[in-house]
Formats: sequence, structure tokens, C-alpha cells
Amino acid sequence: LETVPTIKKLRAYAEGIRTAELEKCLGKMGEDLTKKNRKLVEELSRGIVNKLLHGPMQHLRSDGTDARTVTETIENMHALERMFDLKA
Amino acid sequence: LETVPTIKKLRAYAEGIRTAELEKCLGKMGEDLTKKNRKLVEELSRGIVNKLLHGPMQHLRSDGTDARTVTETIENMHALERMFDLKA
Amino acid sequence: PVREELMSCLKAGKRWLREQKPVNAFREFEKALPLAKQLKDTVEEKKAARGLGASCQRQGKYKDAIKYHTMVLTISHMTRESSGNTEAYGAIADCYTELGDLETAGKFYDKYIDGLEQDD
Amino acid sequence: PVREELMSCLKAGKRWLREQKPVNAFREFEKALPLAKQLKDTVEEKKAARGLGASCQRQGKYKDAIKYHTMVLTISHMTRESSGNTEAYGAIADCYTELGDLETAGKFYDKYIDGLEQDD
Repeated sequence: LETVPTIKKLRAYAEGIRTAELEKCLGKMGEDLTKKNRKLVEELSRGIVNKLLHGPMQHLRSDGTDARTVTETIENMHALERMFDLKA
Repeated sequence: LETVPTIKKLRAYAEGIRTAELEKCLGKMGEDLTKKNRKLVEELSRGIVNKLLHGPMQHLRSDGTDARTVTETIENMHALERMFDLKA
Repeated sequence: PVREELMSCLKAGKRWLREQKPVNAFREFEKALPLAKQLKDTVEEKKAARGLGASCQRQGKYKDAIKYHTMVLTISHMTRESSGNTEAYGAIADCYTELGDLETAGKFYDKYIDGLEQDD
Repeated sequence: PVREELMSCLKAGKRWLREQKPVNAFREFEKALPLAKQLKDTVEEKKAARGLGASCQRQGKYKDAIKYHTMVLTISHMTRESSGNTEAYGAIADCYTELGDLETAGKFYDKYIDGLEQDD
């Protein structure tokens, strides 16, 4: 359960990168982009982020019954906090 | 130094997701996409992946002088291998 | 012109969110919601609901935010069209985390995580 | 029509790579390289070099791959235009990893990692 706030922080971190890159891209693409393609670009950004996050997010959840899994989950949390600077 | 192969595997893992999502997106966008916009979509996919990988990649490198850092780097490696299923 | 008004509200709401003015954003999405209902356009209705949820969340009104994000799930359920659900699960979980209810947050994160692999 | 031929070679090369036929891909990029030089188009010249590098890599010819990926860095250096460098550093490091030279691989990964934050 103590890994739950880390999920929130990791989500926010990735979302920050996604929206920054997306806005930069859409800004450069200008007006000659159809509405359909604009939506597809947005979906692309979400698809990449979601698929990359899937593994780490899964490994931040454990049902708490298996001691080995709990220890690993906490280790994963600490590693993610270090690697994505999520402590603050 | 033992984390070097993990960098390679993590790169390959992320590149697989990036190209799969990119091709899916470009396939749906069809012919009404200018060459310039196609390049921008490609850059978007690379920008998101690179920025997300930056933290973990940095934390897979340590200069080997500081014992604390070396231990943490190895822990990061094990966590990444678990989370992205990179062992194989 | 109802559709045009709807679109302009949604657009303005999004812009206010980007500019960190959630109170103004809320006002626009609040106008958009009945317009989308009037047009029976459930896709845009979900966007309005999500916008209202995000606007509340940014103001620290987590319970209201949960209410609006849940509206997205309800619409999806009724229309059997799940777009936006993964994001809604994640947002609801974020709100419960803020409220200190980590148990419920965890349950919603589990649904969020299940959705990460899918395209929607 | 030199430019058209160049573009069609690059396109075919990329398609062969996607279809896991690196030998065929190599042939196309090999045709593209002198065409790009002839046009003095260094951006496309880098694409041809990268394609040759990738084609060799997929065939397990890591030393040749390093040679071609290094060509990208050389062109960047001469034109003071660094696009493609981050990817080249990463690919060279991957090759050294395959060759078992983890020390050199590490050095190239460091340059790759520095590049991840930048846009190029």
C-alpha cells in the first residue's frame, strides 16, 4: 500500500513529459493537420507512455500475501524514486 | 560495468514499443500527411521515449568510485530487469 | 451552432487548464456538458466530464473530481465504448491518494494498470 | 531524378529493415550513399549511413556497423549539425556490447545518455 503515492508521482512525471512533447509537436505542425490526425498524434503520445509505464506500474502493485513479492515491490519503488527523482 | 548489457536491453525494449506505436499511428494517418509533419510525428515518438529513458539510463551508469552509488546502480539494474522483463 | 458552441467551450476549457486557471476551465466545461447531452454526443460528453474532473482536481476538490471522473466511466458503461476509461481510473485513483484512502486508490490503480496495455 | 532515386532507395532500405531482410536493406542503402554525396545532401547521407549501420548490425557484423554509425558522427561534426548523433552513440554502444567490450560501450552510452535530454 505504501507504493500507491509513487504510482501517482510516476504518472504525473510521465504525463508532464507527454504533454510537453505533444504541445511542442502540435505547435510545429501548424494548421495543416486534420482533426482526425491531431487525435491520432495525441493517441500516439498516450500509447507510447502507457505501454512504457505498464511494466513499472505493475511491479509497484503486490497483493501483500507473498513476502518475497512485497520486498521486491518496495525495492522497485525505491529504484523508481531514485531514477525518476520522485522523492520531492 | 555489469549494467551495460541492461542499457542495451532497455533501449531495445523501448525502441520496440516506439516503432510499433509509430507504425500503427502512421498507418492510420494515411496519405494526407505532409512529409514535414511525418517527420515531426517521428520526432515526437523519439522525444517522449528519450525523455522517459533519461532518468533510468543515467542511474544505470556509475563511475565505480563510490561504493554507495555502485550498490544503488546494481539495485536499479535489478529493478529495471524485473519491471521491464529484461532477463531473457 | 450548438455543436460549434460546444466545441468552443471544450477548447477554451482545455486552454484554461493549460494556463493553470482551473476555475475558468470549470466554467467552460460546465457550459459544455449540457450542450453535449443535448446533442446526444457521448464522446464529447465524456470530454466535458473529464474536463470538469480535472478542473476540480487542480483546485484540490478531490471528492467533486471523483464524481466527474466517475461520470466518464458511467457513460462508457452505458454506451459500451470504453475510450477514456484508463485515464479516468488513473485520475480517480490519484484523487483517493490525495484524500489519504490508499486502499481504494490501489483498487482503481489496478484497473488503470490493466488498461495501460490496451489501446483506447 | 537523382533525388528521386535516392529517396526511393532510402525508402526501400527502410522497408527491408522492417521486414527483417538486412541483406536486401544493405544493398539499397549502399546505392543511396553515393547519390546523397553527389547531391551534397548531408542529411540524407546520414540516413544512408545509419541504414548501412543498422543493416550490418542485424547481420551480426558489428565492426562494420560501428564504421557506418561513426560515419554519421563524422558528418555531424563536419556540418556542425548534430541530428542523429544520439541514436548513433546508442547504436555504436550496442555494437561494442555485442563484441564484449563493455568498457568502450559504457563510454558511448554516456554520450547517448547525455543526448537523451536534448531535442535532435
